Amino acid sequence: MTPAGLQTTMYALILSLAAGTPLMMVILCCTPLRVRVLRLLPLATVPALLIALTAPCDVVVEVGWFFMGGRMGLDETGRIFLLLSGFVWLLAGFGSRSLLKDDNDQVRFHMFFLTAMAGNFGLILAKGMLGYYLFFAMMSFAAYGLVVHKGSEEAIRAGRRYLLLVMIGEVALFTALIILVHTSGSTVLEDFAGVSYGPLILILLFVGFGVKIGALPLHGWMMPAYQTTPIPAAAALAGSMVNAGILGWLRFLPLGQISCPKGAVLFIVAGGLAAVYGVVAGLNSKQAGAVLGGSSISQMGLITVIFGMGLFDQNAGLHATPVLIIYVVHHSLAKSSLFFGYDLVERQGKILSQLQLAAILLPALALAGLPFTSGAIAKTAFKELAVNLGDPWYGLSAFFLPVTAIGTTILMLHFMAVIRYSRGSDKPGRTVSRIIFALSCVAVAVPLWLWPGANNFASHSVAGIKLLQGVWPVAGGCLLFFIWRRISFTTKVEANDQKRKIGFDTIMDTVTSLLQEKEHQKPQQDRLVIFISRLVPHLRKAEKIMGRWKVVGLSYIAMCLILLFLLL
Amino acid sequence: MITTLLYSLTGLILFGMGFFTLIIHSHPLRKILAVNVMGTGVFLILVATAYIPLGQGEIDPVPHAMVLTGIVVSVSVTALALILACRVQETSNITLLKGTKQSEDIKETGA
Amino acid sequence: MNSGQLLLIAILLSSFIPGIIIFCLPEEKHRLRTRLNLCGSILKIALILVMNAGIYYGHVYEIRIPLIPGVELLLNGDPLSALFATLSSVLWLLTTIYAVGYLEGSPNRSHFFGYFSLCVTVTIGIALAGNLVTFLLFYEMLTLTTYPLVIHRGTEKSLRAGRNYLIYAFSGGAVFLVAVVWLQAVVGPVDFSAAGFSPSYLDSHGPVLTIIFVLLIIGVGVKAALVPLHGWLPQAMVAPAPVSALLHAVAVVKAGAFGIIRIVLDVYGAQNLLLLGVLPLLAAVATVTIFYGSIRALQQDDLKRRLAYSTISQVSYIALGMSMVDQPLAVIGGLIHLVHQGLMKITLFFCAGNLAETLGIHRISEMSGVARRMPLTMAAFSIGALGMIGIPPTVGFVSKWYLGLGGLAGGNWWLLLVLVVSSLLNAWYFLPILTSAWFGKQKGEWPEEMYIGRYETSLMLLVPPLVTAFIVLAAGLVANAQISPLAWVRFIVRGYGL
Amino acid sequence: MIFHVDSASWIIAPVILPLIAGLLCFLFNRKIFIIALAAALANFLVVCFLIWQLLNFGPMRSYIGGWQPPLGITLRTDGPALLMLLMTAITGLGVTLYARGYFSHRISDPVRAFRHQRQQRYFWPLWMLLLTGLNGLFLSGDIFNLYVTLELIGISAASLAALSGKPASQRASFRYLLISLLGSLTYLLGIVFLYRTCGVLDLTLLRNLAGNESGMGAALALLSVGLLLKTALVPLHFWLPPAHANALAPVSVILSALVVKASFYLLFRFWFELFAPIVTMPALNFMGTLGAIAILWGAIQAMRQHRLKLMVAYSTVSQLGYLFVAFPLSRITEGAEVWSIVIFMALTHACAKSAMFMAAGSVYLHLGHDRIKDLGGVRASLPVTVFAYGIAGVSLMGLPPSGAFIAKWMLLSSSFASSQWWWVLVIMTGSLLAMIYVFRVMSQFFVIPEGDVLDTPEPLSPLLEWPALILALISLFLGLFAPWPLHILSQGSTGLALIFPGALP
Amino acid sequence: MSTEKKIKGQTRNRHRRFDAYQLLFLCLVFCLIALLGTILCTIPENFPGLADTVASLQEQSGVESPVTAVLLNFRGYDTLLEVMVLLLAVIGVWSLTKAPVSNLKTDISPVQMGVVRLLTPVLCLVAAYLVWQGSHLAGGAFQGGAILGAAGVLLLVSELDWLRAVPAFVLRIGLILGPLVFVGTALCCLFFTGELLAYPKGTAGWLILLIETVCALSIGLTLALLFGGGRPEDDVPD
Repeated sequence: MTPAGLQTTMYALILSLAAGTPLMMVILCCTPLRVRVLRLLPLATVPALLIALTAPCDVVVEVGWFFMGGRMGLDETGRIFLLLSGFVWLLAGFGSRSLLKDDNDQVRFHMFFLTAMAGNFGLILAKGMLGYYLFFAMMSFAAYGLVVHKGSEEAIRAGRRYLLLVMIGEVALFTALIILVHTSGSTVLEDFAGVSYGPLILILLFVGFGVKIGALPLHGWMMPAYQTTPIPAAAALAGSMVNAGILGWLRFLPLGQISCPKGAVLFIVAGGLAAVYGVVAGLNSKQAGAVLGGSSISQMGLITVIFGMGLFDQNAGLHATPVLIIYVVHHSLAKSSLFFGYDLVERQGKILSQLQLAAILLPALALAGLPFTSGAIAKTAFKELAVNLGDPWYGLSAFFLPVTAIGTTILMLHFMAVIRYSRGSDKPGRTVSRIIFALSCVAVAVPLWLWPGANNFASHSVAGIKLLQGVWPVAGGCLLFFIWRRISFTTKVEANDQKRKIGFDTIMDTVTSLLQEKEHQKPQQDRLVIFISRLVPHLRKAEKIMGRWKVVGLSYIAMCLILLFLLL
Repeated sequence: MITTLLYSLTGLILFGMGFFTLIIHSHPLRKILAVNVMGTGVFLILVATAYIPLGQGEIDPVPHAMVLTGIVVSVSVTALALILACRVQETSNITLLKGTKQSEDIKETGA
Repeated sequence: MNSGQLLLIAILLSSFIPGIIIFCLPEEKHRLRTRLNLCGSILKIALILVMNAGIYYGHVYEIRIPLIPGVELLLNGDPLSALFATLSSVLWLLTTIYAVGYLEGSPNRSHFFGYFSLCVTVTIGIALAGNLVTFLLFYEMLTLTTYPLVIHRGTEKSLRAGRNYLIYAFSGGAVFLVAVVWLQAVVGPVDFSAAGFSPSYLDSHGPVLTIIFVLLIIGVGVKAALVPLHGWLPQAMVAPAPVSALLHAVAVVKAGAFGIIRIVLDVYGAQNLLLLGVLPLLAAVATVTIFYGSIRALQQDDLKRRLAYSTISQVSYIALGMSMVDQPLAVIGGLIHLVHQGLMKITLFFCAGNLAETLGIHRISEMSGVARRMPLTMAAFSIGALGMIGIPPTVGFVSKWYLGLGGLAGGNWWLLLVLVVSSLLNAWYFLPILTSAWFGKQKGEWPEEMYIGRYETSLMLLVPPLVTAFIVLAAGLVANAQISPLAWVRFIVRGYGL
Repeated sequence: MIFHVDSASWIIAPVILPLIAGLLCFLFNRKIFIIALAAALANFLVVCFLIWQLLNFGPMRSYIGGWQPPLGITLRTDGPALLMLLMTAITGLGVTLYARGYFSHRISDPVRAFRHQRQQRYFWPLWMLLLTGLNGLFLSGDIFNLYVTLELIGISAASLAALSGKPASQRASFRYLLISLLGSLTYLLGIVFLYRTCGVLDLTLLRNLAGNESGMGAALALLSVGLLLKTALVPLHFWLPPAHANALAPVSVILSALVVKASFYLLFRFWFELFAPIVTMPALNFMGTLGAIAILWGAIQAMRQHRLKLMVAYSTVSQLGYLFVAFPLSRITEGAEVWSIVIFMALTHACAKSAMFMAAGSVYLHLGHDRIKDLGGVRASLPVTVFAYGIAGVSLMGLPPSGAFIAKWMLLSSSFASSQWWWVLVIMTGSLLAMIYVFRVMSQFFVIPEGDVLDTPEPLSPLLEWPALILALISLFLGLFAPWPLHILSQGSTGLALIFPGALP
Repeated sequence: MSTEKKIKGQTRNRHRRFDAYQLLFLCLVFCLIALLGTILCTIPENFPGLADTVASLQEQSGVESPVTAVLLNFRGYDTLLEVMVLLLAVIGVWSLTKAPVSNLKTDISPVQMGVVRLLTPVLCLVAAYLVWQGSHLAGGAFQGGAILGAAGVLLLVSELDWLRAVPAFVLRIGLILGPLVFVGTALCCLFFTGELLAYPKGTAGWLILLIETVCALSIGLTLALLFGGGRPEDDVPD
C-alpha cells in the first residue's frame, strides 16, 4: 500500500470511528459486558468530537466497497454540525445514563440511543448520497425506539405517528435519490450542482427531510414525540437529530450552486406557515415537551424560510448558508438547553428555584431573540440575509420576524409557566442533571459570540437600533402572554389535545381494522372436494351401468360397426 | 362356392345368435352355452372355408387343424367356466340351474 | 468425463448421497444423521465455490445426456446458476442446522432430513439446468420432494395444504411441460447458454411464441406465486418452520422466480421479448402481485401467513426486474433480489419458527413484548423485516435501488410508484410487529413456553437466524465490494452484454 | 454346436423354458419356487441375450419345424417384440420374488396356512404357463399361433384371478373368462376373414398381401374389437377393475402389468405393421378418442375409489388410454417415432404398475385392509413400500425423469407438430387427474395416526418390499436411459421407417 | 295396495323397456351379421388357401393324413401350446375346487356296471386305433384322447372312483406326460436339427406316433379329470 493509500485508509478509519464507536457499543451491549459498556455511554461521542475539532477539512475518502460506494469526509459545514451534534449527544448521553440507571429497559433504550447517535454522526460525515441516506434512515428508525421507550399508550401512539411520517419521508427520499441519480448519473453529492431540479424532486426532497424537521404538513409527530421521549433523548432529538433534515437539504440542494426560484417559494411559504403554526400549536398544549415541540416546529419553519431564501439563486445561496448554520447552531443549543432544564424539573422533587428559573429563561428568551443572546445574533443574520435578497423579502421579513419573535416569546413564557410550578418525581441523577444544564446554558451563552463566522452578526445585533428592535417583540410578547393568561387560563387545552389525537388515530385504526381479515372464518371446504363428492354417486352409477352386460353388448356391437365403417 | 357361403352365413348367424344370448341372458350357464354356440359358428365358417367341391383340388387341411385347436380351446374354457360358475353359485345366491331372472347381473365387486 | 463434469456431479451427489443414506438410517441415529447432513452441506458449499471460481475464470462446466432427438439433459454451470446454487447451498446449511434444532424429538425425522437433502439436490439441479427440459425435470422433482415436507406434520390441515400445493404445482408443471414441448416444436431445442432463439422465428410464429411465453410464465409462476397462482403458498405455512424457510427462501418459490429469469434471459432473450411486446404483461402481473400480496399480508394475524403473503409480494420484484430486461440495472435489481429476498425471508421464518417453538407464539397479536423474552431472535427478525421494507443498509434496499434505477433508465416512471407504495405497505405490515414486539407489554403468559437452556432458545435455533440476519446487513453494507452478491450479479449481467 | 450366438434357435428359449418350468411346477409339490425362480431368471438372461443378439446380428427368425411360411410357424425377434419380452422378463422376475414373499408371509399366518399353501401350489404352474403364453405371443409371427397364445394367457389369467377364492374374485374371474372368450372368438372370426382373403397366416406374408380389400378391413375390425375387449379399453373395461382388484397381490401385478399389454401389443402390431396400408385416419382418430375417454374416465373412477387396489386397477384403465392416444399421432411426417414410443410407454407402465400393485399388496398384508382413508402410519412401518408407491406414482403421472415422461413428451410434441392440440389437453388433464389419485393415497400414508399404534410390529419380508422399489426405480429412471430401449425398438421393426438415428450417445 | 300396484307397474315398465332393448339389440346384431355376411360374400372366389402347399410337402411330413401333418408337423408348435391349454384348464379347475364327493355309493345298477366293464376296454381299443389311424386318415391324438376321456368319464359316473384311488402324483404324471414328451421330442429335434420340432429325416413318422400316443393318454386323462370337477384330495394338504 502506498503511503498515500495508507493515509487515506487511516483517515477513513478515523472518520468511521465517529459512527463506529457507538455502533461498537451497541454490539457490545448484546454481550454480557453491557453493564460496563453502558457506564461509558457518553464516551461514545468522544471520537466524533475529536474529529470535529481536529480532523483536517475537505478531505474526501472513497470507500468503494461500502454500501454501494461509500464516501466520507469532513467539510466546514460538517464540522460545525458534528461539533454541535457531538456536544448535544454528549450531554444527552450523560443525562440519559443517569436518568435511566434503574430502568429495566435501559439496555434496549441505550442501544437505540447509540444507534441514533451513530446515524447522526455518520450522516454528517457522509459525502455520498447513499451513505447519507443510510445513516439518516438509521438515525430515524433508531429514534423511534427513543420515542416509544416509555411504553405508555401515549408513547406508542406518538411512536406510531412518528413511524408513519418517517416512512413517508424515507420513501420520498428514496424516490428523490433515485431520480437524482438517474438525472445526474452519480451518487456523489458534489455532482448535483449541475442537476436541474424539477418540481418533483424538490417536493420529494422537501418531504423527505421535512419530516425530520417537522415542516408543516409533516409536523404531526413532533409534539407528541417530544413529550413522550425520555427528556435527555428528546434533547438529542431536538438539538441534533432534527438538524439532519437541514443538513440533508444542504447536501442535496447545495445552496450557492443551484438556483431554483420555485423551490424557494415552496420552502418559504411552508416555513412561514410552520413558524406561525408551531406557536399556536405549542400554546394549545399544556405539556412541556409538546410546547417545546411546537417551538421547534416554529423555529424550524424559520430555518426553512432561510433555506428557501437561499434557493433563489447562487448568490443568495452563498449568503444564506452561514445564516442557516448560525440559526441551526443557535436553535440546537437553545432547544437542548430548554430540554435539559425541563429534565431538571422532572428530576427534582421540588419546584424550581429562582436561579434555576433564571437559567432556563436564558435559552428561552434566546429563542425569542432577546438582545445579547444567540437569538439576537441569529435574527440579525436573518435580517441581513433578507436585506441582501432585496425588496419583497426584506419587507416580508421585517414584518414576519417580529411576529414570530412575539409568538416565540409567548410560547416560551407558556413553557416557563408550565414548568414553573410542576414538580417531578424524585428521579435519579439530580446532580448530573444540574451540571448538564449548566453546561448547556453556558453553551448557549458562549459559542456563538466566539465563533468567527458569527462575529459580524454579533456586533451588528448589539448595535443601537437593532437592540431596540430586538427588545420590543420580547416585551410585547410578555405583555400579550400575560393578557392571554388572564383571559383564558383554563381553556380546554387537554380536550383539544384529546380531540386531535382521536382524529388521527381513529383513521389509522379504522383502516387497519377494515383490512384485518375476519378471525376464525369457517375453514373453507375445498371446492374441488365438494365438487367431487357431489359427483361421486353419479360416477358410481355410471360405472355400474357401463358394467352391465347389455351396455357391454351395445358397446361391442357399436365398436364393431364403427370400426368396420371406418376401415372399409 | 355357394356351399361355402351357405355354411359360412349359417356360421355367422350362429355367431350372432350366440352373442345375442350371451348379452341378453344373465344366467351363467346360458352364457357359457351361448359362447359355445358362438364358437361353433366360427368353427363352421372355418370348416366351410376349407371346403372345396369334389375334384377341384385338395381339401385345405389347415382350417381343419385350426378348428381342432379351436375346439380343444373351447372345451378347456368351457370346463373352466363351468367350474367357476359352480363356485360362484356355491358362494353366492345365484342359482345355477333354476330361474333366470334374479341373477340379473353379477354384482360389481368392491367399490 | 472431465473434471468439470465430475465437479457438477459431485455437487449434486453431495446432498443426494447423504439424503439416501439418511433414508436408510434408523430413526434414533440422529447424531450420525446430523453429521452427514452438515458434512454434505459444507462439502456442497465448498464444491460450489470451486465451481464459482472456475466460472469466473471462464471454465466450462457441462454435461449432456441425450435422451431422444431434441431432448437432452444438460447440466451447465454458468454465472446465473452459480448465483442460485450458492444461495441455496448456503441457506441449506443454515436451514439444516435450524431443522436439527427445530425437530428435536419429533417423529419421522429420518424421512424429513432425507427429503430435505433430496430437495436441495433438486434445487441445485434447477440451478444447474442448462435447458428447459432439464429445468422441467428438476422443477417437477422439486414438487415431489417438497410435498412430503409440507405434509410432514400429517395433520388434516397440512394434508389439505399439501393437496393444494400439489394441485397448483402440478398444474403449473403441466402447463410448463406443454409450453416447453410447444416451444421446442416451434423453434427447436434452446439451450440456456444460447441466450435466446433466433429472432427470425418471430416473423413466422409471433403469436404462437407469445402464447408459449405466457404459458411458460404461468408454469413457473405457480411456484413463484404470481397472483392468481399463489393460493398454495399461504396454506403451505402449516409446514414446520424449516420447511417454510425452504419453500420460501431456498427452493420452491425461488425456483419459480429463477425459472422466470431463465425464460426471460435465456430462452427468449431480451431482444425477442421486446419485439414480441409481452414484457408489459409480465410487469403488470408482477405489479398486481406485489400489491395484492402486501395487502393480503396486512390482513393476516397469523405470523407465518403474513410472511407467506409477504413472500408473494416480494418475489414479484424479481419478475418486475425481468420485465425490464432491456435495462441492465433493472436486471441487476431483479437478479440480486433473488438472493436478497431469500436471505431476508429465511431470517424471518427462522425467527417465526423460534417464536412458535419456544413460546408457542403463532399470532402477531400474541407477540406483544416478546422481544424482552427473546431479544436476539427479535433483533434478527427486525433486521429481516427492515430489509423487506428496504431500509438501508439492509440488502432489501439494494434490490429496490437497482430496480428503481433500472425503471427510470427505461423511462418507466410508474415503477417508482410501485416501489414506493409497496415499501409503504411493507412497512405497514412489518413495523407494527416490530413495535409491539419491542415496546409492547407482555399480555399474560406465553401460549406454551418451553425452557430451553441458558440462551433464549436452543442454540441451534438461535444461530441460523442470527447468521442470516448478519448476512442481510453485511451483504448490504459491502454490496459494492469485489466479492459480494451484487458483484456477482454484475458479472452475470455483463455476460449478457446488456 | 448348433446354438451359436447368432443362432436363431435361441428364440424358442423364452417359450420353452417357462413351459417346462410350468410342467415341473405342476408335477412337484415341494420347492417349486426354486423351479419358478430359476425359470424366471433364465428367462431374463435369455431375453438379455436375445437383445444382445438383436443388436449385434439384427432381427432373427426361427422357422419351427424347419417349415418356411406360408405353412410353418415363424418366431421372430425384432425391437418391439424384444422390448415386450424384456418387460415381461423384468416384471416377471420381480413378481416371482414378490410372490415368494407374499406366500411365505401368508403361510406364516397359522389360521389360513393351508389355504395359502394351496394357492401357492397352483400359483406357480399357472404363472409359469402364463409366462409361456406371453413370451410366445410376443415372439410369434403367425396369426393363428397368436390365437393359441392368447388363449393360453386368457385361461391362465382367469384361473389366477380366481385363485384367491373370495366370492368376489370368482365372480370377477368368471366374467373375465367370458369376456376373454368373447374376445378370442371375435379374434378367431377375424382370422377367418383374413384367411379367406389372403390364404396365409404368417404375419410377414400377410403384410405383403395387405391391400384394400374389404375382407382385410373386416378382419382388422374384428381382430381389433376382440383385442380391445381383452385390453379393456373404455367402454369395454368393466371387467378389469374387479378382476384385478380382487385377485391376490402377485396376480394383480401380473394381470395389470403384463396380461393387458399382450393384447395391446397385438393391436399395435396389427395397426402399425400388418394392416398399416389399410388403416385410415378416421379409424386412428376413433381409437385415439376411445383412448382419451379411457384416460379421463379411468382417472375419474380411480379418484373416487375407497380401496387402494381398486384405485390402482382403475388407474390401469386410465393408463391404457395413453397407449391408444398415440394412435392418431402416429401418422405425421415429423413424428414418425410416436408409434414406437407406445411400446416404450407400455414398458414403463408395466414396471410402474407392478410396483404399485406390489406396494398395495404389501400394505394390505401389513394392515389387513386397503381402505384408503385408514392408511395412516404406514409410512413409518413400511418406508420402502411407501417409497416404491410414490415413485411408481410419479412414473404413472409421467413426471420426469420417468419413462412415461419421455413418452408423454413425444406424444405432446407430435400433437403440436401435427396441430392436434386437443390431445394435449387430454394428456395433460389425464396426468393431473393421475396426480390427484396417486397423491390422495400418498397423503394418507403420511397421516400420523392418533393414539393406537399399529399392533403389527413384525416387519414385512424384504421380498415384499424391495422388488416393488426396484421396479419403481426402473420405471423412474427409464426416462434417463431412454436411448437404449428406443434403440432396441428401432432394430428390425419392419413396418415404418426406422427411428432415432444418432440419438445414442 | 297402491304400493303393490306401483311395484307391479314398475316391473311392467321394466319389462317393456327390456323388450325395447332386446329389439334394438337384435337389430344391431342383425346389422352386424348382415354386414359381415356381405363382406364375406364379396371376398373374391379365387381363394388361394394352403392346400397346395400342404400337398406339395406332404411327402416330407412323415404321415399321410394332411390334417395330422399340419397338426403335428407343419404346425406342431400350435398343437404343443394347445396341449398346454388343456393342461391349464385342469390346473385351473384344480386350483378352484376340490372334486365333489359323490354320495350315491350304494346303488350302482348292475346294468351300468356291465356296460362299463364292456365298454371301457372297447373304448380304449378304439382310441388306440384312432391314434394309429391318425397318420393316414382322419383321427389322431385328440380324437383318441376324447375317446379315452369318455372312458374315464364312464368310469367316473359309474362311481368307480379312480380319481380318489389313484395318488395325485400319478395323476399329475399322467397329465404332464403328453406335454412333457412333446416338449422333450421338440427339444431333441432342436438339438439334432437346429430347429424346434424339425424331426430328423426319416424319424418323423415314428416320432409323431409317439407324441400322438402319449398325448392321447394325457388328453384322455385331462378330459376325464375336467369332468371330475376338481382336484383330488391329496393333491395339496388342505
